[in-house]
Amino acid sequence: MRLKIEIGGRVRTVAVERPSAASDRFVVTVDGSRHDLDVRRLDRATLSVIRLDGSPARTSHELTIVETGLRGRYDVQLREGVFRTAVDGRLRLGPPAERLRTGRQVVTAPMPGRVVRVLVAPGDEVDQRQELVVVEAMKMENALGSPKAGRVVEVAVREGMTVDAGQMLVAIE
Amino acid sequence: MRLKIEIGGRVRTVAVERPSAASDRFVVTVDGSRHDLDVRRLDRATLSVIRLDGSPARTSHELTIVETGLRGRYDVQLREGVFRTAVDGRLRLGPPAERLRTGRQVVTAPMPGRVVRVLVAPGDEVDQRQELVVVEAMKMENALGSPKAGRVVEVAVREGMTVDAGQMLVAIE
Amino acid sequence: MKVLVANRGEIAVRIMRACRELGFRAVAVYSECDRSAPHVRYADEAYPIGPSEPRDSYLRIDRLLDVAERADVWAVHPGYGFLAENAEFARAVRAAGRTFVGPSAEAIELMGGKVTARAVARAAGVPVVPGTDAPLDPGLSDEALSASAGAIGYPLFVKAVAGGGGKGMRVVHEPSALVAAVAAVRSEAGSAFGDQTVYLERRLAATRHIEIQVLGDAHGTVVPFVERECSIQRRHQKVVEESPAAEMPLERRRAMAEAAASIARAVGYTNAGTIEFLVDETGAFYFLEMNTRLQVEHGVTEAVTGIDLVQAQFTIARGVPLDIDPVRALTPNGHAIECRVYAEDPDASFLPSPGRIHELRAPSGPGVRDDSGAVAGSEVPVFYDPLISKVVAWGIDRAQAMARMRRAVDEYEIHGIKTTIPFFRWLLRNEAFASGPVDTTFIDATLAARGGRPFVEPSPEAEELAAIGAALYAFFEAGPGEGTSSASVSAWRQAARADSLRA
Amino acid sequence: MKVLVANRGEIAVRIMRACRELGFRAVAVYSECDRSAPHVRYADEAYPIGPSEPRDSYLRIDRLLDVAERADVWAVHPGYGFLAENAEFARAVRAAGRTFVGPSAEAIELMGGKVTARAVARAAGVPVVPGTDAPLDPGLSDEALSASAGAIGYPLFVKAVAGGGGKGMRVVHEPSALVAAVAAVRSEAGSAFGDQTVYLERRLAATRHIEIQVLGDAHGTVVPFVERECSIQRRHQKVVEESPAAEMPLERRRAMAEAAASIARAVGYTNAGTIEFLVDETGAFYFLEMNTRLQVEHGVTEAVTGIDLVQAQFTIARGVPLDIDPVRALTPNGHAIECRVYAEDPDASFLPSPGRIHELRAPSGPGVRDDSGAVAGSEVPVFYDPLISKVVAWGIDRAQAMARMRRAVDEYEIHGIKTTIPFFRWLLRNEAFASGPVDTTFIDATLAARGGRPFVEPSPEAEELAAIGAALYAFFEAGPGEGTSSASVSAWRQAARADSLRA
Repeated sequence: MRLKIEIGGRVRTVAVERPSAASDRFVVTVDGSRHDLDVRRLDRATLSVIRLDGSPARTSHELTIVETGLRGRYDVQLREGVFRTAVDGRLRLGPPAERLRTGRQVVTAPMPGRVVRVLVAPGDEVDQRQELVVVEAMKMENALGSPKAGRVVEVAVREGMTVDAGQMLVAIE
Repeated sequence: MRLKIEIGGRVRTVAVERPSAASDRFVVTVDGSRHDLDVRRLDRATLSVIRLDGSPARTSHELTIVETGLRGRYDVQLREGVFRTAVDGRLRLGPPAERLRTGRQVVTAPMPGRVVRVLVAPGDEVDQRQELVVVEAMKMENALGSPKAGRVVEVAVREGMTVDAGQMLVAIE
Repeated sequence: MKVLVANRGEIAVRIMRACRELGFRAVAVYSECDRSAPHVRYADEAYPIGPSEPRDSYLRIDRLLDVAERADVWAVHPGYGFLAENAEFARAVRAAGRTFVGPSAEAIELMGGKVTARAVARAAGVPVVPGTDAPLDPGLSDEALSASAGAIGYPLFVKAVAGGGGKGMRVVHEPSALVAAVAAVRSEAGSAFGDQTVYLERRLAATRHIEIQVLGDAHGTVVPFVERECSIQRRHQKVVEESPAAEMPLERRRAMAEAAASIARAVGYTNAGTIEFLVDETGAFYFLEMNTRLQVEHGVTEAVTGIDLVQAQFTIARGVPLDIDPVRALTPNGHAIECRVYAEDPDASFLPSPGRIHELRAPSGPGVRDDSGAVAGSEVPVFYDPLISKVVAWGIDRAQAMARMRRAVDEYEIHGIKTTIPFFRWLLRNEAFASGPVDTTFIDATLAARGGRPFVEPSPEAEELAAIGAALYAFFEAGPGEGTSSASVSAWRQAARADSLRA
Repeated sequence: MKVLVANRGEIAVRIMRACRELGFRAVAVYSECDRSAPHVRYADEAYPIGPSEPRDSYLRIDRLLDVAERADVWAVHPGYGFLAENAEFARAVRAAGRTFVGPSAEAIELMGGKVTARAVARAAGVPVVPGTDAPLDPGLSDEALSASAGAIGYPLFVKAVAGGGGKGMRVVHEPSALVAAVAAVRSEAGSAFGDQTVYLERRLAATRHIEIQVLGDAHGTVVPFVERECSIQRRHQKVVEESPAAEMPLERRRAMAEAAASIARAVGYTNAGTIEFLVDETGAFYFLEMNTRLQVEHGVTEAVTGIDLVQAQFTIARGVPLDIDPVRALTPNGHAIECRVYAEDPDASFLPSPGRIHELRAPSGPGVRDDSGAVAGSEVPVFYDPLISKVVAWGIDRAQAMARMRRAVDEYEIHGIKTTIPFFRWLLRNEAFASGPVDTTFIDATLAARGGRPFVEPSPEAEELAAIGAALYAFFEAGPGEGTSSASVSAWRQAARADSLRA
C-alpha cells in the first residue's frame, strides 16, 4: 500500500508492506528510508510498535490514532505529542506555514461564548499576536490575537454578542 | 419487550417499556412491580440508571453488562457484585442449587495446568469440600475440592499430567 | 446521614470520596449536560436541577434547597466556585435547618469584599498591598482619581471589589490610561458581578503568589498550614502549585502563618479558608485576598501534611473540635506539586478546548495522586470551568517530586481535546522552574519569548513515526485484503472514489 | 544509561517508573504471550526472549544476558520472583561486567537455603522457630525421624530447604502422618526446585507474620524499617499487608528491627531484603526466613516512610552511600494497607481465574496508590503469577487507612475475570479485621466458617437491579425499533430463530 501523508506542511511518500499475513512484521518505507517493525493493534485506535532496526535498536512505541471526522485526517498521538496527519496526499491541512502570514486572514471563535470586549476597529493597524477580541467562555476571558501584522478590514461582532464555535470575528489583511 | 430472566436459580418476568423514544425514561416491570427509571447508555456495555421512585428516591446506579459468549447470558456488574443472568427463559444456568448436591458430579480443571497431586482413588468416600486433586497453575498449587459428599467413581488424571481448562479430573457420585 | 454536594466535576467527586470514607451517602445534583457525568455516576443519589447554563442550575439556590429537603441531607458542601462564596446561599442552607460546610455568612461577606478584607488585614496588623483604603467614590473627578493613583504609584491594578478568578481587573501602566481603565472595569464588573465598585492597588514587580491554608473550628481554634506557592499562572489563574514554597526561611513561614491565623481569628473564621499573599523579591509579604472555601489546590497541602482537608471540613461542620497537631500542619513532610490538567490549548495562549475525550489514561504509581472529574467518553462542556483533573506528585524533596511529576505527565494520555499536558511536559524540563522559584509573570513571559512555538516541539524522528502510525492505521482500516499489490490498487481507487463523492 | 528489567507485570512497570524518574532508559523483555503487555508498552526498548513458559523465557539466564549485551545496559533489575533470588543469575550478570540490582550471590545462597539462613540467625543471636538445626539426612531411619519430630513437637511443618512462595511444605498433625509427609515433600521439592533436602519446623499456634525491610549499602550501612504485618494469607501467600502492625509496642519494634539488622550485617547484606518473623500471642518473635530481593508489598513501607525503595535500590547498586535518616525509616508516618488484586475467585477457594480483562478502572484520589500490570483489554496469562495490581491506601491512622481502602476497593471496577476484590470488600467491613490484628489462619478459618457462602452476598434489591440491567441491555441490543409492541414480537422471533439455529 502506498500513501502520501502530510504532517506539518510536509508531504511524505509512505509504503506499507506486510510480507506475511501470518506475521506481525511490517516493512514501512518513508521517503525511501526503510523501517522494519513489529506491529500489534491493541484495539482499533492503539498500536504497539517495536522498531526492529535503528539505533538504539528495538525501541518501543505506543501510538494512538484518532479519526478527526474528516476523511483521511487522523490525529496520531505519540509520547512526544499529537500530530495531525492527512493521508493520501490530496487533503491539505490548510495552507503551509509560510502562507499563513500573507493575504486575508480570518479570526474565528474557537468555542461558543460571549464577546466581552472588542479591542480593534476596521482600519486599525495591528501587530502579530495583538489582542483583537475577548470572548468569555468556560468561566474565562479568552483574548484572541492577530495571526499576523496587518490591517483590520472587518469586525463582525460587537460586545455582548453570543458567538458559536467557528464564527468569524475579525478579518485582517 | 417482555423477557424471562434467570438469576441465581430464580426466573423473573421482566417487561421493558420506553414510553417515548425521545425521552430517556423507561418503565421496567419485574414480576409485577413497576420501576420508573432514567437510563443512559454510556457505551455499549455501561448503563447509568437513576431510579425515579423507591425509597430513598433517585438512587444512582452504574451497571456494566458483559456478554459471556453464550447467547443471552450476561454478567451484570453492580456496585454490589457481579450477577450471572440468562435472558429469555430458555437458557438455564445449570441445575438449581439443590440439584448440585445430588447425582453424578464431575470436577473439572478450572484452568490449564499440571496435576501435582491426586489425593483420592476410585471407591474412596469423600466429604464435601474434601481435596481431590491439586493442579499447579499460575505459580500456585490449587486444591480442587469435592462439590458434595459421596463416592469417587472415576479418576481421569494422574500426577504429572498436563490438563486443559474444563478437562474432567474426577467424578463423584 | 446524607450530604448534598452542590457542585460538579472533579471537586464533586473529591468530596463524595470523603463522604464514602466517612460513611455519608452522597447526593449529587446535575444540569442537563451533566446527566452522565462522573460525579452523577459516583453518587448514591442524583437530582436534576435545570439547564446547562450555570445560572439555571448550579447557581439556583432555590433548586438546591429543594433537593436538600427532598433528599433530607444533614449537610451541604458547596465545593469551590459556583455558590461556594455566596453568603446568601450559606444563610439559606442554615435557615433551612441544614449544615453549610463552610464559614459563617458574615465571614464570607466580610472577606469576599476586597476592600473590607483589606481593612480586616490592616486591623490585624498584616501588611496589605499598597492601594486605596476605600472603594473609589463613583462621583470622583478625573483629577482626584489621578491624584489617588499617583499616590499609590504605577503600574497599578484597577480591581473590582467583587472580582475574583482573574476577572474584574486591569493593569494600568501610565496615567493616561487610568480613566479609561476604571470605566472599563466598572462596566465589566457591573455585568459580571452586579457590582460596579472598584479600587486601586499597586502592581508589585516580580512577586510570587504564596498562600496559607487555615482551618478554624466552632470552638475558636485556628490552625494555619505550611504555605503553598502558586506563582505559575495564566490569566491570573493558577495552573501549577507546590508546597512548601522554594526558598522559604522557617521564620518567614511562621510569620506568614501567624499573619493568616490572626486574620482568620479577627473574623471568627470557621471551616477551611485560604489567605493569599504576594511576596516581593525582598521576602516582604502583603495580604492580597482571602478565599472563604476549599481551594482547588488543597491536595498539595494534604500531601505534605497528611491531613485530609475535606474530612476536616466535615468534622468542623459537625461542631467537633479540631484535633490537628499544629506542628504537623506547619511542618512539610517532603514536597508536593500539583498540575491542573485543563481542556485548554497551551499552544494557542491557553484557549479553552471543549469537546469529547476519546481516551483517558491517568498516571499512577509511587507518589502520584490523580483527582479527576472525567473518564474516557466524557464530554468537557462549554458551560463550566475546563478543569479535567489534578495530578499531585509527592517526593521526599523538591527534586524527587519534580521527577515524579515529569514521569506522571509523560504517562498521562488523553485524546480528543487539547490539554495543558504538553505545557507541563515542557515546564518539568525547564531550567528556571527546576532551579527555584519563579514569579507570577512566568507564563506570560514564556509565551512572549516563545513567539508561538509549540511547547512540545516535534523531532523529525517523531514526525516520521507519526507518518508510520497514520499509514499503518490506513492499512488496517483498508481491511484484511491489504498487503498484496492488487489490494493496494483497489484501496487507491476506493480513496479516489470516496473523494470524488465528497467533492 | 539503560536498565534491563528482567521481569514482567506490575513489578516491571513499577521498576520502569523508577527508571524514568531517575533518568534511565528502561529495557523490557517479553515472552510470546506478553508482546502487548503493559510493561512492554511502557518500556523504551523491548526484546523478545522466548515462549510463554517461564523456563523458556523469564528464567533463561542466557537470553537475558544476551539482551543485556545487545542493549548495553549498565544494570539489571530482577524484580521479585523468576530469577530474583537466583545466585547464579546474580553472578552471571556481574561476570558480564554489569550491575546486578540486588545482594551478592553469596548472600543469596546463604539466606536462600532455609537451614543455612536459620543458622545465620541463631549465630546472630536471633531466636528461630524451633526445628531441626540441619537438613534431614536422606538415609535417616523412620525411628530417628520420629524421635527428631517428637523433640520438636506437633503440629510441625516438613519444609523443603529450597522452598518458597508457599510451595514445598506440608503440615503434620500427628506422628502417624510424618513419614509419608516427608516423602511427599521430598518428591515435590525434587521436581519443583531440583533439591530434595527437607527439614522439620515447629508449627506455632496463632502466629502473626511480621517482617522487617532492610536496606544495606556497599559501605556497611544497614537501615532497618518499620515492620509490615502480613498475616492475611491464603495458601501461605499474602493478600493483604499493612504497616505498622497493629498493637506493636515501640520496644518490640526496636528489638525486631535490631534483630533484622544484625542478621543482615552478619552476611554483609547489600541492597533491599526482608527478614520475616513469626510473632506468637505473647509477643515473642522467631526468625522465619529472609527474602533477598524487593518484596511485593514494599509499597506500604514507602507510604509510611516516604522512602522510595526502588530508587534506593539503584542508589545502592551505583555504590552511593545510603543517605536515609534511620529515625524516618523506623517511625511510621500514619498507616498504610495494601490489597493485592489477584485474578482469583475468592468464592472458589481463591482458584486462579485467568482470561481477558474487559474493563478496568482503578481507584484514585486522596491517599490511594495503584500499581498495575494490566489495562482494559489485557489478557491475564495462565503462565505466571495472577497478580493484576496492588492498591495501597494511606491514612493518618489505621481507621482512616481502612476507610480509604474500603472506598478504593468499592471504586475498583474490573470485568471479564474473577478477582479478589469481593473478598476485600468483605474484609474491609469485617469486625475482627477492623478491631485489631488477626493471625495467619484468618482466611482459612473464614472460608471454613462461611462454608461456601460468597463473600459479597447479593441483596434481593441488587438481584432485581441486575435483572433490570440485563433486560435493558437486551432491549438496546434488539435495536432502534424496540419499544413498540410489534418490534417486541419480532425480537422474540429473532431470539427463537437464533436459538433454533444453535440447536
